[in-house]
Amino acid sequence: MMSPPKKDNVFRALDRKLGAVTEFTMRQYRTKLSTWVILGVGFIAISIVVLFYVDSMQQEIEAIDNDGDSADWDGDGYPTGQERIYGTDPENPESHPGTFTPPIAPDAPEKWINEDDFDWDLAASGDTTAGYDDDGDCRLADSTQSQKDNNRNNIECDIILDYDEMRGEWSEPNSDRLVDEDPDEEKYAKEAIHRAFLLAIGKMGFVFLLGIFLPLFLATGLIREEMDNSTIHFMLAKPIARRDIFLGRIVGYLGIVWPYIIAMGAIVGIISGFAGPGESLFRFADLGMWMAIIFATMLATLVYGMLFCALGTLWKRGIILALPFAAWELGMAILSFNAPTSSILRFSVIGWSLNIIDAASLVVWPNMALFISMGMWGGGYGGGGYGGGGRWDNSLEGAGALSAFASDTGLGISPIATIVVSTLVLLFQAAILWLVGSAIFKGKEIE
Amino acid sequence: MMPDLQQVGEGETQQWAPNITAPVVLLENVSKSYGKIHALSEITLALSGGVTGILGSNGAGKSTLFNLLMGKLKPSSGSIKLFGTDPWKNPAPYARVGFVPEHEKMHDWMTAHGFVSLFARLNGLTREEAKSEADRVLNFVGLTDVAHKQLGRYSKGMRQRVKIAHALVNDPELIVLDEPLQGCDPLARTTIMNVIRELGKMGRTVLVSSHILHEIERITEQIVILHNGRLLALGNLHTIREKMDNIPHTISIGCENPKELAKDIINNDAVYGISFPSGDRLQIQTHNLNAVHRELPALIVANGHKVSSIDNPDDDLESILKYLTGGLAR
Amino acid sequence: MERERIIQTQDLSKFYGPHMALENLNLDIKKGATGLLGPNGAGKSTFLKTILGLIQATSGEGTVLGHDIRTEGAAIRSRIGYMPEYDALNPDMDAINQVRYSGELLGMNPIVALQRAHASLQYVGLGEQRYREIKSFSTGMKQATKLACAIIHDPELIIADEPSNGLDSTAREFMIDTLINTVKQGDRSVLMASHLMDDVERVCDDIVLLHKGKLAAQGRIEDLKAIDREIEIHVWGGASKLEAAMIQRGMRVRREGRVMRIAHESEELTSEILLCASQVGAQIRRMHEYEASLEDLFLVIMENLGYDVKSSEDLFKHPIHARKVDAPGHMGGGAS
Amino acid sequence: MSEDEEITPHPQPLAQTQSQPIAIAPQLPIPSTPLQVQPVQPVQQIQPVATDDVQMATAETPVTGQARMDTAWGSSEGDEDISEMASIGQTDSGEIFKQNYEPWKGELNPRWMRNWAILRHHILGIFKKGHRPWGIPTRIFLVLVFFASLSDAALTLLSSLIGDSEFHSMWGVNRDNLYGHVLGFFPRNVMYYPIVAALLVGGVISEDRLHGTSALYFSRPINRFDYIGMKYASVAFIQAIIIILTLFLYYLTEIMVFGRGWAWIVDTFPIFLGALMGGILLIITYTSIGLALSSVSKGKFFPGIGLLAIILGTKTLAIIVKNLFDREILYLLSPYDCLAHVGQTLVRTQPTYDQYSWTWSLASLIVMNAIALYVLSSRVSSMEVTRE
Repeated sequence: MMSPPKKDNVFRALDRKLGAVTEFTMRQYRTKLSTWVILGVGFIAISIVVLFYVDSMQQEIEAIDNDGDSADWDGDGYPTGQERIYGTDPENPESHPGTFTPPIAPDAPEKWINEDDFDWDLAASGDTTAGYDDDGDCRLADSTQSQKDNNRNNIECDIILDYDEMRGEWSEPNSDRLVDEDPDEEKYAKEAIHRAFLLAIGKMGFVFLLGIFLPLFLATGLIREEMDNSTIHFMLAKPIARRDIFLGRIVGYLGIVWPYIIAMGAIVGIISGFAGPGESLFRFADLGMWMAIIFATMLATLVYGMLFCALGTLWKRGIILALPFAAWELGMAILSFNAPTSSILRFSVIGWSLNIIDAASLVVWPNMALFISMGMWGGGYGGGGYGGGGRWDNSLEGAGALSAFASDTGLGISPIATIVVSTLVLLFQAAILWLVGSAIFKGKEIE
Repeated sequence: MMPDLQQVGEGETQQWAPNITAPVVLLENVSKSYGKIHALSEITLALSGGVTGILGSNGAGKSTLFNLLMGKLKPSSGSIKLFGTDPWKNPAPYARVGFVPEHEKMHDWMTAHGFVSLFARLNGLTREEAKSEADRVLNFVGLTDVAHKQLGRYSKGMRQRVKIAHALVNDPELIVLDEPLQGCDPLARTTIMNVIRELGKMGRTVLVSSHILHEIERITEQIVILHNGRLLALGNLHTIREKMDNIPHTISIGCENPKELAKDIINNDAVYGISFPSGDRLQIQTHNLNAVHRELPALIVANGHKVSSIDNPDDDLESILKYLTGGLAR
Repeated sequence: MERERIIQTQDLSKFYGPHMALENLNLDIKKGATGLLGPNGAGKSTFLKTILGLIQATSGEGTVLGHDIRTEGAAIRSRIGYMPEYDALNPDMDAINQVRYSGELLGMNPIVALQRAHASLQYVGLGEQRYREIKSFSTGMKQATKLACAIIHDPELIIADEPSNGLDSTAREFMIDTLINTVKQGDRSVLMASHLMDDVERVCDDIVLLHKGKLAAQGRIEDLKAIDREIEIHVWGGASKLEAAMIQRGMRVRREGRVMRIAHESEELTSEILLCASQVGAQIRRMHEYEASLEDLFLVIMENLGYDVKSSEDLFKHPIHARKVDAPGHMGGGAS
Repeated sequence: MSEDEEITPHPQPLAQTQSQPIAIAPQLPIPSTPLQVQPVQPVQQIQPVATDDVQMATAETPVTGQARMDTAWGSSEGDEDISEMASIGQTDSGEIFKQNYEPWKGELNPRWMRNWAILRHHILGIFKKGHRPWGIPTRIFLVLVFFASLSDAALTLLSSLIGDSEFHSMWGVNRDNLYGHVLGFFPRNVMYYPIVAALLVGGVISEDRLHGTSALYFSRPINRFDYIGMKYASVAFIQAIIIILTLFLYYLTEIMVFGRGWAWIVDTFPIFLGALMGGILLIITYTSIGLALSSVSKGKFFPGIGLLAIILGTKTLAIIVKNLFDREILYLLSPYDCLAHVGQTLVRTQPTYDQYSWTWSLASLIVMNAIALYVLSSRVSSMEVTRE
């Protein structure tokens, strides 16, 4: 009574067995309450952090007059900066630009806060000069050439930046006095916090939290749960190789997890795009970053899914075996922040996925290291430091957080190549785990 | 528990075709042991066609035998062939096999139709073929009108029949049922027995296991008795009883004057022992049940004895098992 | 001799929202062994939970051993022993300590509980295996341990839920003998819920049959079995010829394969049957007066309620009402 | 199905019968007594008597057993010719078995004895066999953590031996060390106490549902709140041994070893009391959240992992937000931080949470405990006698 088997094309073959197992798994996980609880908890955790991010983006960061030239010492109504430009004596109340003919109106003090902002060419590389004395307190001051060229590169009023190849980071800028000494704190801080948030949520939130905990709770039970409540008997008594069952279950699990990750990534991406700083309504540049985050998380859930499913198949209490792995990956994640180039990272899954995100951050924000060192320097007030003595530590807000979360790719090759290599390695790991998993499942004797 | 890479079969149903000449189920001195426990030892069995009852007490090896057949366990030694192919190496023969597991747990969140069509697709059918096949088998077990309700709300008897339906997909030649009547109430039990007998009549090979003997007696007379993992007896239950000639058959006849009847019976050479357990009862020991029964009706009628009942007390499964297993459970 | 009542209920009913689990049940269970029968989901477990005082009945009254089920739940539960259907033992504990702990939970102090545990385990036949862990026990030994937990405090009433389910013949035999012994020698009452009619028939002398929460039948087993007389014979070789011969002689014969039932009009029916057999040369291996079993009684009562057994033909022709047999209530079936 | 070979067959009859090996050799004894075969039931005379109390099966609808007829005895038609078949095997044995039912006339103790039995069962399970089987890994870990939390007492002893005051100021009893003993984050509250709570709470209720032993409790005169109360008390008591007892030993060692006078004791005792209160709060919070999780789930591991996820998860989330946006409000969600904040005020050390007052932490602690206890009581009161 069996009709002669029709000519089989790929779709028909897939449609039959593998497709059946996948569809079954997706429907099963959709109807299970625990799936929604786990996805819900992930959503809540990430949205809390996003709320704080949006809240901090709306906050005003009060501008600080770093070089104090907006104050009016002599009380003649003219801020010191203006008096200096016009050569009048800031301490003497009588001498002020008002006495010139024609008299110059006094500026509002706010004009002289954040007046000498950074305007460095962020694409710079190697040792170059940058910086322009916007408020002219170095350029127009009538002081000798040597006073205007503290960093001895016989270019007046500039900043020397040099890139230390060995340590792979920018050394502290060596600036002439009064150049870029009063940066706009808000502009820098917002940008730095925005980038730090993106990296933090991308690395810790998505790749680590979602990337490890979703598979830990969802993938471990893929085969083991069927074995425990012995509904696996139905599936095993069918002409389907166990390798296909294993793959079908994994693809079904990914069918649930990947759309969730893409959706989460899209939502948070859009929110951060609109709420982010910068003149344009929507920061289109960050979308590249978000695609990398989603892609890295998808790969992480794939590899961990295979790993935890194999562990679950191996032993009844597979979750016990999974915990040390999760702890190891946590250690690797933290290590990748502090020492991105250490070779142990190559033995972890998280190392490679975080690489993808770091590489993307270098592509999307070209000169991250320079940006960070700029914030750390924070208009360090020209070496000598105004008012004598050492430099105040006035690194700008957000610079610390950004340097904590940003890190180099550690592979020493170009970012694009890093992404490609990392993806290949992750896929290779997934393939290996799949073979190991199906071999375990094949050898498993079921009571 | 080394991962076993021998399982090479792709499980594709296309290239594989059942070997008609080979018996449906063939086991050649199969044995299975977990560490020092011998679950099954030296089982040789060939079955094709008809309903066969697999009997044995708990732990006699019934489930192990089924798990070996269903490719869930690997035999420690010996070989198993379904339709001529070893299921452990190549799962393709399962396209011709239907299995009703003993466990009651099913996917309660699925509908009956969804459940059956899913596993039909695992047999290699496409989506449409699976749907039509599901309708057909659900109709066979009479669940058509509730097919689209959730399994969780089914009664135990109905779940049992969904399992039988899922095993009948794709018209399998071999149907294996592990304790199908476990925990069903009399109504569900009798209905399921009807369905099993129906399958036997349709010429399928049906393996039914149970440890409640009188249930098996009412389904089939072809039995396989397992005890302590060894094959004790095989074949028709009555002929087995006859074969046990070292235990005398007893025929017990209830009549007015047993002594008179005894006088007439005594000269039948097959009779070797006579006893009178009670005033109106005569018990005959014989080796050859046939010989005695052949003459008995004629003899009684000829001498005009008043006989109220005739019985062979130890010609049923319970006593066979008791004699074979020495009366101890294990 | 009028045996004193142990369980008595006046139109006891219990509703789970719209679903009616028990519908004004008027039960009168006497001392001694009683079988609690009913198809799957007939309300048996709801009834047991109500009389144990674990759930509150929606309406109606009831007393167990003189205690009111609504108020004195604790008193009831300390004077009865409950043997659950599923396994209710901690697999990692050994039998003697599990039984001792169950005694302590009743309020016995540890030393007394230990002595009683040894006595009960000896009684249920687990004398030697009592120091082994429960996970190494067979199903039969687990059921015996559960029975020991139930009888440790020598309760007047033992409620056994499917005691012989899933046991093989010898373990089942032993469990049934133990229950019979407890009722006869120990003079205790047993309320036994089971699907295996032969076990209920051997242990109990009267039954209560629940169906869709209603009382379908109650009383002594013998009284319920009114029978007209028939002879049942098992024929070997030449059955159809024998049947033809008997019909020729005007006997009413019902045949099913090798089994035939002949209506018992005249006294010499047996000799006539034997005469036909000798003429035809068929062997009659078994011939006895037909004696209805509890299972037949169960099926007949179900038939009267309109849920009779369906043969496979019925399943094909009209599945809907054929399946009335055991579909739950909300699917138009008999069971709740 | 792997029962060991040497399980003696059940039921073990009193008379030890020697089960012969299954031999094929045909013995032909003519048994003196008839074989132990059930006697054929004598044919009863059946009168179709219809008694009054039969409701349904009346006389005119007789029990004909038609249904049983339909299910044929065996599928073969009985017309087959009798041909040869094969079979093997034979042995026989007899068994005598005497059961006597011993009545018991003692009477049962009241409620407190039952509760005491549950408590005793759980606590003794840690120390010796025969009581609640906590499992080897749990017990080993408990012992390890007990000794690990004795470390500061040991170091105080050491500092008194080497007499170096700088070492003593680092380890000896002072405000920060007392606080650190109970609520220090690393290593105690990240590795020791939460995992101890997770292991203890892991199966205490969920295993009853898994093994069905809830039927043992609820078919006996034990009401649900005693059940919860005693389980709560036993888990809390075991944690108290590890946290409070070691705190007390630490304090005692300082007094004994340095010979502290009454004056010193009087002014350090309030700090000790503060630390004690902190410890009790910690135990109560971890136990209620843990038991609530245990009553909700069925598995042995998910409650434990759930508790760890809640404690450490909320803590990491709070740290991320603190570092990124410098906001501490999220600490209210993390049980550990609330406990730490309240502990700091109790022991009056320098508070590390300065963006909100400690009363907020106390309020959030109370809310957490209330929710957990509500979930616990509602779940347990709906627990079935048989496994649902």
